[in-house]
Amino acid sequence: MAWLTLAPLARGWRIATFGGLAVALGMAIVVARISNAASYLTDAPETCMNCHVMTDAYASWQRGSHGHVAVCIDCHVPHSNPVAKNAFKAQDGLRHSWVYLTRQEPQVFRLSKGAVPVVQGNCLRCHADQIAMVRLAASSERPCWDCHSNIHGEARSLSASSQTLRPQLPATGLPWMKR
Amino acid sequence: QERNAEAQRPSLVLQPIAEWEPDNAKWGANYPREYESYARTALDTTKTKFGGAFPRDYLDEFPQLVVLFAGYGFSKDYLQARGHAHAIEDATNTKRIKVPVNAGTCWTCKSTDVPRMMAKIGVKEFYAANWHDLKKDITHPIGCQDCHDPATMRLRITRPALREAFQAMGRDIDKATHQEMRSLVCAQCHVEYYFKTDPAEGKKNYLTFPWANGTTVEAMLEYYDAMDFADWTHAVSKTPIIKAQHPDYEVYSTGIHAYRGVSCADCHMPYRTEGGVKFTDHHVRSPLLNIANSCAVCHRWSENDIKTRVEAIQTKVANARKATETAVVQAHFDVAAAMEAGATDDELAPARKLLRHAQFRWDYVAANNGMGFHSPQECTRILGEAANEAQQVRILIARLLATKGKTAAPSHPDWSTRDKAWAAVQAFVKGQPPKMLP
Amino acid sequence: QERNAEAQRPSLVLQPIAEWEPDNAKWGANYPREYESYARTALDTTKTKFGGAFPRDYLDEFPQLVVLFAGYGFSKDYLQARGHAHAIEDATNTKRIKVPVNAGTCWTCKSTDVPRMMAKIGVKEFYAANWHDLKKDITHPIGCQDCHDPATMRLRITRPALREAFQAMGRDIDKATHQEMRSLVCAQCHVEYYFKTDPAEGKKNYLTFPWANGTTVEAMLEYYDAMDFADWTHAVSKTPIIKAQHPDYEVYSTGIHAYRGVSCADCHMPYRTEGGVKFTDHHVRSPLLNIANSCAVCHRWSENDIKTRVEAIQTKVANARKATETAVVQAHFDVAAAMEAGATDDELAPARKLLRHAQFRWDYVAANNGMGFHSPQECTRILGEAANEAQQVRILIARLLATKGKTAAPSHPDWSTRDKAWAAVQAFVKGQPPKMLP
Ligand code: HEC
Ligand code: HEC
Ligand code: HEC
Ligand code: HEC
Ligand code: HEC
Ligand code: HEC
Ligand code: HEC
Ligand code: HEC
Ligand code: HEC
Ligand code: HEC
Ligand code: HEC
Ligand code: HEC
Ligand code: HEC
Ligand code: HEC
Ligand SMILES: [Ca+2]
Ligand SMILES: [Ca+2]
Repeated sequence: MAWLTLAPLARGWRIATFGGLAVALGMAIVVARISNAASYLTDAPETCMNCHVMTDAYASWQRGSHGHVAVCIDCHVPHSNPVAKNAFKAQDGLRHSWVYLTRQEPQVFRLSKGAVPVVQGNCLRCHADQIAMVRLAASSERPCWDCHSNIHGEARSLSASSQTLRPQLPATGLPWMKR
Repeated sequence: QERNAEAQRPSLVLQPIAEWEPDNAKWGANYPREYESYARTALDTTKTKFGGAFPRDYLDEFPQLVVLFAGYGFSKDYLQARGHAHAIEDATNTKRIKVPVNAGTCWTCKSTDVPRMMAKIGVKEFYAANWHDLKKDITHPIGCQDCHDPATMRLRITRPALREAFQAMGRDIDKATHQEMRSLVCAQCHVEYYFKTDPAEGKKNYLTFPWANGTTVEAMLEYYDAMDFADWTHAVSKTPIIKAQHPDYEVYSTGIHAYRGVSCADCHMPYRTEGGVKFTDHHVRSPLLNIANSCAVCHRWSENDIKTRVEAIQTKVANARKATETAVVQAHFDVAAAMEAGATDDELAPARKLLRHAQFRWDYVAANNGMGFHSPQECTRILGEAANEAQQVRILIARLLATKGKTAAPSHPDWSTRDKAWAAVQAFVKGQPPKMLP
Repeated sequence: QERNAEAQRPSLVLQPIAEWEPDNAKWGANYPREYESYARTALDTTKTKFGGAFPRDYLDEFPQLVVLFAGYGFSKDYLQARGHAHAIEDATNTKRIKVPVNAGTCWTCKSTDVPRMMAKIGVKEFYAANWHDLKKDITHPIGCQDCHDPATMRLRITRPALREAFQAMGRDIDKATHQEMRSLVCAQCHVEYYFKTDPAEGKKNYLTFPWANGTTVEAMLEYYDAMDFADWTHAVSKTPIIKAQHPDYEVYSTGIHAYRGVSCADCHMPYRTEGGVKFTDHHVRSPLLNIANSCAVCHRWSENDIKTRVEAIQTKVANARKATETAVVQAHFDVAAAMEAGATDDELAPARKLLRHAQFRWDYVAANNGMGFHSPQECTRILGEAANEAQQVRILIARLLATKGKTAAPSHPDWSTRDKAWAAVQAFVKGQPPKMLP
């Protein structure tokens, strides 16, 4: 049990360590509160909307071809088994929270390297029957969305000028110019 | 969570902005993000392979321009454009401005004071005024007032020339969609123009876009030919030349991005996100300096792949441009050689007509920004036609020289550096052309 | 994953297919969807603005080709290609095949019997054989065997010329990715080629792709010039000419689709779904006849918008092509005029060299399929350069004529229809050229 009380360490180190842990725990609670942590245990797309930076992805998904047939985690989390699923969720979720809370989010979002095979695997999971004949499953060099680029609509990301999402105001002219 | 609130922009207007307010800083009090990014257009040390915001000296880099513009201001002083914040400064300093009298029209595209002054003294009067007299009233460089309605912040057209050009094409600019406006505000300035002087209509130096027949190079040539317009007579070949100025909107309109509804602002003023707020980046500049926000939003390739492709497109245009410039320069000298051999204006008329067209075609591409990227195939096509025409000039001249008993190829003066080209051209300007025939 | 797909495939095989099996129907027993769609390549009544599968007679439509190919088979008979199922029939019927002896090499790209025969008699021997002798063994038009390994159905290269061309470029075709193979199977045939005869290497009519320096038009010209290669001597201008044949793969390689990794099969053999099963449409044809499956999966524009844009691109290329053809035809006649005036081969050498280049550049674009769509800017660029060179030929000739005391422009024979062009050209072939100078 010595390792639990950190007895072998000097007293100062022990205080610092437990203090640090306490702070970390406190922060975790705060983070969990701010970020609606409980919702991450569910599969609802609204979960992802806890972060406004996911809004474009949400909107484009809704308008894309799968808005009515698949939710975010159907594609973005592995479904091979529950362990892999939740491990991936935790790992990815933690990284995103970190990026988000430290305001380091990039201007343009892209699938991370690790995410590509996960998503591709999910396309296959649902569509294996339809593509049994063609040599697509084997093609790791080419993701499905090379062609089926409308999964999220055409222009995406945080900085997309998604005109569809903006009110279309009429243009105006100057009175003295109209004569 | 709290940042969700940030994203839902409330009406942030602190102080209402007066109509015609020229001072960008006053607008900036209400819209700090837009203002701060706008202020960065003062940066002038960025370089890309063919562009960027620094005062590249075109005449040093391309001595052939000195010959091509022989007898015109552009052979004296021609720099690459910088950011909007420099507009007044650069227009004031260029040697192209004539002293003591220069058209007031030149101010039109340089300052937020222009709409105010036009409203005050009248449009015709503004154009007809002397540049130097207007100077004291023109103090704020291109800014908010040029593109925005201060009351609603909507985009609006503040320059009459664009509105009139639409009318001439039978189109109503007030019917433009929001997405079109995101290009049309630029089309107030980034377009080919000329100054119309017609006492019958009471017009002096009246800013006009030659679009009545359309905005393609062919439509403009037809327009200018019909009115026999020339900006100047070429010092070497005595050909009546039309200067093309930055037909950015016109060239863009023929490209794939315009076809797909992508606007100037989509690339040159992409959205940017800071904290939870998404706003329009008003640091108008080369998109190659900001590929992530600009191109990569639509093109999910690596930034490096995007840059490589753009440069490959531009390099092809740059090479075609060089080949065309050589042909057009040689055509000017060839025509001069025929004059040396005693050819008459009548005999030279067909050659000069072709040469006028070749030069305008070339300039339509050369004066347009982005080294052809806005419409790669169109720019390459036009340069090909210009070279073809220039070489036809030279065939005509070779035959003409033959009838004058001159069988050797004319020997052209050296134009390999700016200084040499300048010296060569000045000899023509002074009426003492060098001997080119044996 | 690889094994998953593999695992399913063999279960579909009803009857094993023999190595070198040339009969498409035999393969079809196992793969009925692919076979049935393949069989539709026999359809030859589809038309698009510039292409489609019907025997358009190029010489009727473009009489200038009769002059451009003067003294060569292509001025006798040149039709637009049809579907793969017609390959043997069309090659047999063309008047370009010489009787009684013609290179066996001509069969290389027409039949599934070719790999079998090459395996049987040897590659060199196949090329060196007489076409007419091979005929009885060549009976099955282009099909499964040309692109597939019968055991695994994987794509494979069955034509040695492509493999050797990769070697000459220092590349290993066996390292090609799956996606690259989806274009490389086409590159076995849809490429520029020549017949190499070199007794030292024991080669006669050996099919070779001129790629050692690269696949651009410049790299090929360098290659051919270094070996002083010519397919024939032009009947009018006596210029040594290189014929370009369908450099589809080479032109495509310079375009945006190749840059983004889109393959020939993606557009010409798009996936199709029937009864919930996805398969590759083997009705290889113009994608404009099947925009929905071909372009529209990647480009979510309306089919009409897609078609309009393609035609706009093609129209620009077609116009540039026409202008270039006029210049090259005139250059041929001008050179002939100089010969009439007594110019020597030495005097004409520089002009002929330029003309040879102009014609190859033009043909590289003209012989490539798709009217420039595969790489719009590149095709337009090359045509521009070709026209520029052709006009330079004419400048040289005008000066040369002048030294011979001929000051008027030569008057060219009429080539406005196929028959007139043919008559004009035949006069040169027979050594009785018309008088072009006063
Ligand atoms: C805590 C805020 C937050 C929440 C909640 C959130 N995201 Fe994200 N997401 C981010 C940030 C920040 C990034 C950018 C990370 C980066 O670029 O490294 C991101 C990036 C992504 C990416 C692209 C990068 C990658 O890892 O492949 C995907 C896919 C994604 N999120 C999906 C989701 C899904 C699905 C959900 C809901 C289950 C979700 N996100 C919920 C903040 C969040
Ligand atoms: C049918 C599968 C599918 C569903 C459902 C789905 N996505 Fe995606 N997602 C993808 C694919 C495929 C990509 C990669 C797109 C690309 O690279 O072009 C992607 C990319 C992303 C990215 C990276 C940014 C981008 O545009 O490439 C984010 C963020 C993201 N998805 C979030 C979400 C969220 C949030 C949801 C639910 C609201 C969701 N996705 C639903 C398949 C899906
Ligand atoms: C949760 C299961 C699921 C996942 C994961 C999934 N799909 Fe689907 N997909 C569906 C269903 C259900 C349909 C509707 C099928 C129908 O209507 O027959 C569909 C339809 C489609 C269609 C036809 C509609 C269209 O958009 O043209 C395509 C293509 C497609 N999916 C591609 C993909 C790709 C690519 C991925 C991975 C990025 C993917 N799917 C992931 C379930 C899924
Ligand atoms: C090279 C382009 C390309 C790639 C890569 C590709 N597809 Fe497709 N896909 C197509 C085309 C073309 C169709 C046919 C559409 C039609 O028939 O209307 C299609 C059809 C489909 C359909 C049936 C849609 C329907 O309307 O029934 C599904 C499902 C599908 N693809 C899923 C996938 C999956 C999963 C992958 C990746 C493993 C993938 N595709 C990769 C081009 C592609
Ligand atoms: C699809 C993106 C795109 C669109 C749309 C677009 N441009 Fe550009 N523009 C570029 C690129 C890329 C360059 C080349 C920049 C370079 O070479 O550094 C450029 C260059 C320029 C330049 C020169 C900048 C420099 O630094 O050299 C100007 C001025 C310009 N564009 C104005 C416009 C105007 C006005 C419009 C609309 C009528 C427009 N552009 C539309 C992408 C675009
Ligand atoms: C009122 C006239 C006017 C308007 C409106 C205008 N411009 Fe400009 N623009 C100019 C002038 C003048 C310059 C050159 C300034 C200088 O060099 O001093 C310039 C320079 C530029 C440059 C080069 C700057 C650099 O950093 O390389 C770009 C890019 C540009 N403009 C794009 C645009 C776009 C995009 C729009 C519309 C959103 C636009 N402009 C609207 C007049 C205008
Ligand atoms: C229709 C609008 C318009 C008018 C009128 C106009 N300009 Fe400009 N000017 C521009 C734009 C747009 C640019 C930046 C793009 C470029 O340089 O290609 C520019 C750039 C410049 C520059 C900086 C780059 C250079 O060329 O050295 C100078 C100086 C300049 N203008 C002077 C003048 C003068 C002098 C006149 C009058 C003869 C004039 N302008 C009339 C729109 C205009
Ligand atoms: C060259 C033209 C131009 C100039 C100059 C200009 N703007 Fe803008 N501005 C735009 C365009 C284009 C948009 C995008 C409008 C849209 O799509 O609704 C925009 C949008 C805005 C918006 C709306 C919010 C946003 O960020 O999208 C504000 C606020 C704004 N500008 C303020 C300013 C201020 C303040 C200035 C002066 C410092 C200024 N603008 C100068 C063209 C311009
Ligand atoms: C708002 C969307 C959008 C933006 C922003 C955008 N593009 Fe495009 N781009 C398109 C579309 C749409 C096409 C047409 C092809 C297609 O449908 O995919 C295209 C086509 C292209 C092509 C192929 C055309 C050719 O001539 O080869 C290139 C290259 C390209 N874009 C580069 C750029 C660059 C560089 C930028 C940034 C300076 C940029 N694009 C910004 C939407 C965009
Ligand atoms: C991006 C799509 C695309 C790709 C990739 C592509 N092509 Fe094409 N191809 C076209 C289009 C569009 C046409 C014009 C058809 C027309 O005019 O009817 C065409 C025309 C052709 C034609 C003439 C067909 C006819 O009916 O006139 C041939 C042969 C051809 N292509 C072969 C190839 C080969 C070989 C490759 C690869 C090396 C290739 N293509 C790659 C789209 C493509
Ligand atoms: C073994 C040689 C060979 C191979 C391999 C080959 N082709 Fe062809 N192709 C030909 C020949 C020969 C013709 C002309 C047949 C005729 O006109 O009789 C042709 C004609 C065509 C046409 C015109 C047909 C039409 O309907 O307009 C297209 C398109 C085409 N090929 C595309 C391709 C594509 C794409 C590939 C690869 C997937 C390919 N070809 C592979 C030799 C080949
Ligand atoms: C390297 C492969 C290759 C070789 C070798 C080849 N062809 Fe072809 N041939 C093709 C392709 C590909 C097409 C279809 C594309 C086209 O016509 O542009 C074609 C089309 C044809 C056509 C139909 C269209 C037309 O041109 O009238 C004929 C006839 C023909 N070839 C005859 C021949 C003859 C005769 C030879 C020998 C001198 C030959 N081919 C050698 C690849 C080849
Ligand atoms: C001109 C070249 C060519 C010819 C001829 C050809 N194929 Fe294919 N075939 C392809 C290509 C390319 C693919 C796609 C392969 C891939 O992506 O793995 C393919 C795929 C296939 C597949 C895999 C399943 C599918 O539909 O994608 C089968 C089975 C097949 N072909 C059968 C045949 C049969 C049977 C014939 C003769 C009737 C034939 N092929 C002729 C080029 C060809
Ligand atoms: C597998 C995907 C795919 C297919 C299939 C495809 N394209 Fe493209 N296309 C692209 C990409 C990627 C670009 C480059 C621009 C971009 O990234 O959006 C492009 C660019 C273009 C452009 C703009 C380039 C230019 O030269 O103006 C046109 C036009 C175009 N495609 C037409 C077509 C047509 C027509 C077809 C069908 C015959 C087709 N495409 C098939 C992916 C594809
Ligand atoms: Ca002008
Ligand atoms: Ca050849």
